Amino acid sequence: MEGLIGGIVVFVLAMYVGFEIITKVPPQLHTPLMSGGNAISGITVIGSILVAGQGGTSLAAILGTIAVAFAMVNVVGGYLVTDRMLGMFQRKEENR
Amino acid sequence: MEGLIGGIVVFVLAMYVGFEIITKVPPQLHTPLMSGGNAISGITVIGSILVAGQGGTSLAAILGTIAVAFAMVNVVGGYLVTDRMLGMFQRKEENR
Amino acid sequence: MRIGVPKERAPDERRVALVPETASRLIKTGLEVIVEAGAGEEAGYTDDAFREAGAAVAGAAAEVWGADVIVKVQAPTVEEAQGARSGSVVVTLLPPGRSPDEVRTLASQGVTTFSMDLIPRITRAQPMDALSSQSNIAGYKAVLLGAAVLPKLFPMLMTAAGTIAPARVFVIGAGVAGLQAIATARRLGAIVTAFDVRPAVKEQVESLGAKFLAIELAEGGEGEGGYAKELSEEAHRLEQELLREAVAGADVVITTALVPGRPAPKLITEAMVQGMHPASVIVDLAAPAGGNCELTVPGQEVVRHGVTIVGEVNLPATVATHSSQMYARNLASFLGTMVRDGELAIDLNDEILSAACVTHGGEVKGAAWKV
Amino acid sequence: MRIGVPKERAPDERRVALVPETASRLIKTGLEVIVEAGAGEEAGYTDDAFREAGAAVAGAAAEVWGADVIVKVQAPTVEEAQGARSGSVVVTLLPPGRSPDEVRTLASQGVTTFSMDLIPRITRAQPMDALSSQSNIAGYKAVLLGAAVLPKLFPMLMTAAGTIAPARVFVIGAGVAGLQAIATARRLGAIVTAFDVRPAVKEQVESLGAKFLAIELAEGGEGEGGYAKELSEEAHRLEQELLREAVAGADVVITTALVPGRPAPKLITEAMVQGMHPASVIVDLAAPAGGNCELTVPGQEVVRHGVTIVGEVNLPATVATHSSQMYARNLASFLGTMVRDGELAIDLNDEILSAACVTHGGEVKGAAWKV
Amino acid sequence: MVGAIQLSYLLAAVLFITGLKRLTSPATARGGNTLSAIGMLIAIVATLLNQGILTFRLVIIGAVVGAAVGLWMARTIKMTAMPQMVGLLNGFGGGASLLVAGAEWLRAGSGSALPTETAVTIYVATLIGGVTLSGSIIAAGKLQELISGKPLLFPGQHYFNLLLVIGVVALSVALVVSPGQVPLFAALVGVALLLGILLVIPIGGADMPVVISLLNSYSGLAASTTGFVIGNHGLIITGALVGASGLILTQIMCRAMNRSLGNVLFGGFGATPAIATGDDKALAARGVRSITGEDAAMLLAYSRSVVVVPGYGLAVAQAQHQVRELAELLEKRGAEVKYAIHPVAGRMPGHMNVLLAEANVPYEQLWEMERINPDMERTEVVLVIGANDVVNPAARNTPSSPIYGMPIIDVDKSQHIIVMKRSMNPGFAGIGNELFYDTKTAMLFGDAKASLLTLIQEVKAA
Amino acid sequence: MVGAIQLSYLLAAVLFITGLKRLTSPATARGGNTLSAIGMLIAIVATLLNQGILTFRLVIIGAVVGAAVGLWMARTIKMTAMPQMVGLLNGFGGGASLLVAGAEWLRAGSGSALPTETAVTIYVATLIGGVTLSGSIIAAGKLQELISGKPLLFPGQHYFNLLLVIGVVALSVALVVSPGQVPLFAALVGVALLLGILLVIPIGGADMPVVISLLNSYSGLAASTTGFVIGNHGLIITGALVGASGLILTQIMCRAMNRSLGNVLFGGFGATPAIATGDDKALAARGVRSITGEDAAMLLAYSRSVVVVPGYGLAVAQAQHQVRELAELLEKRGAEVKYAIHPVAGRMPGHMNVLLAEANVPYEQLWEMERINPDMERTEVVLVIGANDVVNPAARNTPSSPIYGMPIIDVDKSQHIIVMKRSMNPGFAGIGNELFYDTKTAMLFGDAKASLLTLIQEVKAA
Ligand SMILES: NC(=O)c1ccc[n+]([C@@H]2O[C@H](COP(=O)([O-])OP(=O)(O)OC[C@H]3O[C@@H](n4cnc5c(N)ncnc54)[C@H](OP(=O)(O)O)[C@@H]3O)[C@@H](O)[C@H]2O)c1
Ligand SMILES: NC(=O)c1ccc[n+]([C@@H]2O[C@H](COP(=O)([O-])OP(=O)(O)OC[C@H]3O[C@@H](n4cnc5c(N)ncnc54)[C@H](OP(=O)(O)O)[C@@H]3O)[C@@H](O)[C@H]2O)c1
Ligand SMILES: NC(=O)c1ccc[n+]([C@@H]2O[C@H](COP(=O)([O-])OP(=O)(O)OC[C@H]3O[C@@H](n4cnc5c(N)ncnc54)[C@H](O)[C@@H]3O)[C@@H](O)[C@H]2O)c1
Ligand SMILES: NC(=O)c1ccc[n+]([C@@H]2O[C@H](COP(=O)([O-])OP(=O)(O)OC[C@H]3O[C@@H](n4cnc5c(N)ncnc54)[C@H](O)[C@@H]3O)[C@@H](O)[C@H]2O)c1
Repeated sequence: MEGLIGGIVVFVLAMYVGFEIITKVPPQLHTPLMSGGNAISGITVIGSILVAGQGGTSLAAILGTIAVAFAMVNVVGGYLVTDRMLGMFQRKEENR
Repeated sequence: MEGLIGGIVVFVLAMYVGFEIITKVPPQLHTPLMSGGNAISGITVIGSILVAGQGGTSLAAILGTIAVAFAMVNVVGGYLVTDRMLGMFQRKEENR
Repeated sequence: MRIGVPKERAPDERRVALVPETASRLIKTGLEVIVEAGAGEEAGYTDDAFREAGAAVAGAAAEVWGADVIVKVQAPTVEEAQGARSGSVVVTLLPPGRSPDEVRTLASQGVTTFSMDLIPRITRAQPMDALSSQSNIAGYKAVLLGAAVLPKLFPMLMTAAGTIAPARVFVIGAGVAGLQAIATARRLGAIVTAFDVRPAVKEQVESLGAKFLAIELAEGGEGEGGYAKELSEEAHRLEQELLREAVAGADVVITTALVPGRPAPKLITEAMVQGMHPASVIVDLAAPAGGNCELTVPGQEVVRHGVTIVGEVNLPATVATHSSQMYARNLASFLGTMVRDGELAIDLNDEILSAACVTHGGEVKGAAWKV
Repeated sequence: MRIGVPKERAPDERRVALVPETASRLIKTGLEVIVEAGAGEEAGYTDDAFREAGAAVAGAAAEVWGADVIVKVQAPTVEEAQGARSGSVVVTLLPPGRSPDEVRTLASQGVTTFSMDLIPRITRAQPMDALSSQSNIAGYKAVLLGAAVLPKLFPMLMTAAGTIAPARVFVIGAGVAGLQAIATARRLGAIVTAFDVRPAVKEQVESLGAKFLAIELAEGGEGEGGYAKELSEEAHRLEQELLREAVAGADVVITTALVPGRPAPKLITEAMVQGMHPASVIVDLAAPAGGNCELTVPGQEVVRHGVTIVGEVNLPATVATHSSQMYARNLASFLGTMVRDGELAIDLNDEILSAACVTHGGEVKGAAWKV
Repeated sequence: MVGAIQLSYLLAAVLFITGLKRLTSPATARGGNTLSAIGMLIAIVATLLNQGILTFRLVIIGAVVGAAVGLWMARTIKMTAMPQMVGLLNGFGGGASLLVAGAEWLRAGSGSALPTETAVTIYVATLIGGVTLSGSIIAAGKLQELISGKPLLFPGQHYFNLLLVIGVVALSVALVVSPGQVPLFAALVGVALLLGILLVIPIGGADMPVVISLLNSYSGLAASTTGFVIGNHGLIITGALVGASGLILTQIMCRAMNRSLGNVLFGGFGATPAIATGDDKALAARGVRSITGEDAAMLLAYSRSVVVVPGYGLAVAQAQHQVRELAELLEKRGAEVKYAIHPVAGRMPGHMNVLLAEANVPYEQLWEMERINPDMERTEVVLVIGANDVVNPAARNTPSSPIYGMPIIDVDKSQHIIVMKRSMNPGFAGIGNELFYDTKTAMLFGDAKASLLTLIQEVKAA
Repeated sequence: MVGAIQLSYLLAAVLFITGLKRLTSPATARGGNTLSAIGMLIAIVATLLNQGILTFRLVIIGAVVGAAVGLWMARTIKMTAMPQMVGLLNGFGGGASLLVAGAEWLRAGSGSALPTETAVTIYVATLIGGVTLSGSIIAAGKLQELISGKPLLFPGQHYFNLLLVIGVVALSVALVVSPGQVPLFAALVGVALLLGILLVIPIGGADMPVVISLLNSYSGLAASTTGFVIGNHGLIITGALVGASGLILTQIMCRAMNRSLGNVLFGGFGATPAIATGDDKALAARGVRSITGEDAAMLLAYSRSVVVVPGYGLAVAQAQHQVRELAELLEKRGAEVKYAIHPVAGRMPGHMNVLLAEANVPYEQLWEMERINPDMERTEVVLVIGANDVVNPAARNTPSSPIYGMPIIDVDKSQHIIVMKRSMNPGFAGIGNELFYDTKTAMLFGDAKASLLTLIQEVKAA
């Protein structure tokens, strides 16, 4: 219970921070920002690792392994794609 | 140790929130805002209560009681003074 | 097909019907242009400039009149008309009903005449609308004349030698000329008020930063059968009253009120003039149609009761370079409607041509001249 | 103490030295004012207005000349001067060195004469600076005249009948008159360029939204002993070249270049005029001092090589209502320096009075008239 | 050690926060993304140091396979296919959450060994993960046009969705009451997946980016829930962060499309056309797209060529000074700004000249219609301010129109058109204007002066 | 129960956050304060429900006494004495933190029963609490002028302070190594109190508000530390909140006084006079006060009568359109704006008229010098834009001055003066201007157009 409460406190505070940091975004950055956020949401990789790290050959371990793979696709793909998008944008900016 | 870490996490997040929420303040509100913040910092009243609540006649208990008194001065005085200041301000606004 | 540009012979007419730039455009479309020597001189266009544009310059007027289409600013005189070739086309400014003898002569000569004053005000005809282009210039110049005659400054100035109050300009009639007058007076720093019978122009006047003078109807004057007529009398009285006050408060009054094809309404009475400050000015742009002020003498600048009344009848001619340029553009656009592949092809069913036609096939066609 | 305001008798002088509003101010300070009948008429100030302000109106000029202080716009004629009372004071516009006979007469009559043209340009004297107030008006009016004469529009207009290019105005000399000319031409929408020998005015010209024409010195032309003179010749050539180009490109040239107490520099040569477009205009505000253009005929409007050259010598008089008002204010401030408690108290040690004094105690004091 | 790991998570979270913040401005965006990636690396390394990890074998297998696939996808994808790529990646994230929840459930004796609150969190994670997975795949499919981009609706769909939600709750309750039933759990997963599909399928293809953003926010929440499941603060913070910021981003994107977030949250949009403000319900029928000042400003702030077309409305609003100021502002940001002056704009010849001269717009910036028309195609944004007839394509296309034959400014050839006027009322000629219904056109309703003031402010803030 | 209490703290924290946020805007400030008070009530009630509380007797005694004193102080204090009141209250808060730390230390067998980390937190709390207590009292005393408002400095003060800090560290270490020594702890308290005094005493009275704000931030941190001591999340969050927001507020106030936060943090300021930007070091000597655009905007945004005095610099900057826009903006906010036109402002007669007419400033707003001078005393803010000679009091006061005798606009009679120019260079007459050194004057350096653009933006945002 204590852990849950602590979790909730942290959750609420983090939500606050999340709400406050995003204010104005030029439309050109909507997609990159979405993509960047998506990459961060690949944080489930942590959970996946912990599960897969239990080892064994149980269904749980297999699921964990797939979870790690899925999450890594999200993380690696997410960051790289975001970077590619932003790279394009930067060149455009530099052209000015 | 676990508790300390949890505390630090909470502390950092709360600092973030504190930094983000205050952005632009008209000079007229500098003092009221300071005063309002000061009232909130009277939150030590919680600590004081917990200490004084231990009872007894030890030096600690006496200190705790004084602490409660001090903190209450801060809280009650702080909120009322802030309100008085803002009340004046509001009248000025209404005069427009 | 050849276009002839005779020199204008009317007194004080400094404009020319085509300018080198427009001539060159027409020539590029395959037409020929012949210009009478010295035709553009007074407007600042030399014969050389016309030659450079590709036009021929003729010493004799007759040569020019031999062209297929003669373009003019002022209506040809009877004498000129008699020299016109049968079957030729004359395009000129010609206010409805004006110059009846000349029109009759043109008709009997078998000349097809179009009046640029009769271009219908449809969207497509905007580039041909000479009335607008010339009124526009007149509105501008009226303010300059007023400012030159007025012994006061237009703008407000706060100086070590005291503060000069801004001039008050009152514009009656907010058509094309009136609006440009408003804009010009505002540019010079005057406080401008305007009046027009059409309430729709209120917004237009305000869009130029001037005040619109609206008639406030007496309270409770609405409804009640048979009352309307009396109300309109009351409204008329109010209007007069309003004008009297506005005129009395103005340093410069610029009148542009016209009702197409009719004499200009007399809006400023002698009494109103008497009510003005000494040394005020009235510029009456309606002078060619008789003037909006009772005391206007068309073509003259007179002083009455200390007020200078400018009755100039041909203001666009005093800005000849630009008024010619714009008129020439209007003409060129108009010619476009009657030329196909470099040849004359007049289709009198065309909305614009039929409206602008004054004489054709030996007959007078223009309704305003038929009576 | 009594102040006399005679009617101006010089031809085309429409101004009056005091206006009712200023008269009333002076009267409130305990002075008396006597005005010759009809003195303010042409400037738009009636005798009745003067009477209302508390001034006396005299039918005969002699009565006015009997006052203690006579205020005038133009210097008194010899005849008038002979009628002046010994010991009286005359305050008038009187450019340095001008009207020597009249000045001598005034001196011999024992009249103390002050010239409003000689007010020193110190801060305290700004409210008396008639030169500034009248130049200011001249600058404004010069543009209006130019615009009225030019057969073009000043502002750019994009219309259905084509685009009218904005007029190009070139102002030479950016003193008080020049700056106001720049401002007025800009108001009307012209593209304005200005030139002056004083580089300090560049910023002032730009502060009015106009372009300043700067002389670009040839590269490497700095330093090297003995080279300076050649450089200055080079600079002069460059200046001439620059002016030629700028003048040739202008539709209206307004010249205001003056060097105090000297004839106006001849800046625009006949060759430059020949280089201008036909139908361009030059307004020469330096005409009273001989003109900045070789072809200027002071007091006349002439056409040379197709260019209209306006040599008007008294532009402020054409804006008589306001120029009188400002001049009167200048005068009133000036009188303030010589009046104590309603009595004349001339202290010729005063910086301003001593500078402005032309005759006193039977002698000519003004340096410019002594030679 | 534990403390260090926890602090590493905190550090990662701080990096995510900073990274996200930087992602909102073009100048810092790329660096922000890198920061955030470093944060992720720290979080992963910290996790690997966790003593709870018994074997690295499976982890490495999964990680290598996943990383390789991610790398390949990111490398090979075409720029134009980015949005669907992001959608797909998001689906993977959701899938991972779903799998973790499932694995945890299985490990805890099919849920039997779990306290109620943890069990509930697992079911919530399962639901969100499942919806995110299937929803994202559908969204990506729609964008890739593998699935019809048109909104697919069937009668009673909303009720059916409601039924599914009830089903989820019922299954969860059943699982709490009697744990250990794998089929029930499988059913739960199935319903969640179905719900994801049904929530997205009725939405039009053009709205997919918003959907993906919302699903992204969901997947953040899923991660957070996972954090609760395995008691990991790092996950909770980061998940909440993505959840909240994703929600805000969704809202911003909605506003850019003139939608309420409610509209999005309840799904089933795309059925109502993308439309306007206020009372102009009638417009809706013809599908005018209205835009907020903020979004119009964003569009302007980042474009390199802008043409302003002033009309009579600019004069009525007396907004000449504001338009000059906006133009100057855009120029300062590097854009090229021209004014296209139609010969009969306004109500008198030269009306626009008078107006713009008053505001001191340099003459060189005024372009005649004939001169500017050839440039139109290369123009990024045209700002039509209170002009109507002079940009009405009917003059070209509709012989019956009273303005047929009048040359117009060809704003419809440009890439984006923003039209500022107060309503859908016609101009002088009294006729409708098809330009306003062009898909490239966005209407910025309101008095031109007020709208321009907003634009100025927003462009400054951009 | 424990969960509920924790959640109550969270709720209180959320209320504090919302309250603080609302306190930054005039319209919502009062409501924000109320919200925050409600939060405090919730936190207190939740604490009273804590099972760790054995007796309410002492709590009630302390609470009643404290509340009564607080009430009495808040009721009786004069509006003018508010800042010192806030300082004093802040001191009480710091005192409470100090006392709690002391009590905890005593209860834990004079620190013997404490794990190292907790002990350290207690010493930190003691230090911060002590500094806050004594520092606040000194600050309040300075404001009340019980203590000289002048900065009191003695040679080597900074080194002595450094010594004290080292002393604190040494005492803490000693206490950690051999706990239970009351004299050492008492010494720690003493040094902390001394440090508080010495940190504040060298600072000028005018800077006290900044000091109080900083001490307020410190007291927040003290509360947070107390939270760590007693292991209470509510205290940690709230304390951190106040600590962070107080720091930001301090920074904002510093900027308003043109100080760097570093300057404040290192104490010992007030020795350098409050001065200017950039390279104009020489100005410092004569104490010109410069102001940022943001603060000038704030001043303007909330005043009800503004007079603009344009001069030649406005023309040079070609900022006529911007000044009109600013004026319109202020009028829209309810201020009355007039332009005071000096007869010889600029470089030609009527220069200002030409300029302002171009920007369409209505003639009615232009006031002649003679007409506006009598109003000057009632004017809240005068905005002098690129004018110099025409507002130079030397024309009235200095017979030797070349401009002596010229009537001027009496801006020095108004309540606040903002002067916009690029430097301290003289104007046309080439003479200095004492107006700029007036205590009521704030210089806004920079090109007038740029400065006005900033003002416009900031006033809009205010
Ligand atoms: N130039 C001339 O010489 C002349 C003379 C006479 C007639 N005309 C005719 O006038 C027309 C000119 O075309 P145009 O495009 O300039 O004007 P327009 O077609 O009349 O359109 C003006 C538009 O501005 C909008 N508007 C009005 N006030 C506004 C405000 N305060 N804020 C924002 N928008 C506002 C109106 O829409 P909302 O009501 O929805 O806001 C209106 O649709 C042409 O048809 C031309 O033929 C020209
Ligand atoms: N009105 C007339 O007819 C006339 C004619 C001739 C002379 N004068 C004289 O001119 C003076 C007029 O007084 P004033 O107060 O208007 O002007 P001023 O005394 O000349 O002062 C102008 C001030 O504006 C500042 N400035 C210049 N450019 C600026 C820019 N871009 N942005 C911001 N500030 C700028 C300058 O300070 P920084 O350099 O520090 O920026 C300067 O101190 C009087 O002395 C008057 O006697 C008047
Ligand atoms: N194709 C087009 O769309 C087009 C082209 C040009 C002009 N117009 C419009 O046509 C209208 C008339 O223009 P115009 O300048 O040729 O008009 P005009 O010269 O015939 O008349 C000038 C003005 O005087 C006004 N007036 C008449 N009697 C009056 C009275 N008793 N008191 C006060 N005012 C009186 C009229 O209302 C008109 O506004 C304008 O509104 C103009 O915008 C339209
Ligand atoms: N008290 C005061 O402070 C005060 C009052 C009024 C005027 N002034 C200043 O005095 C100066 C002169 O004013 P003014 O209008 O009486 O001057 P002005 O009439 O004597 O001369 C007009 C201008 O012509 C210029 N000029 C002379 N020779 C020239 C040449 N060869 N080429 C080009 N330009 C030439 C001069 O530089 C001057 O700017 C102005 O700068 C004005 O600001 C100061």
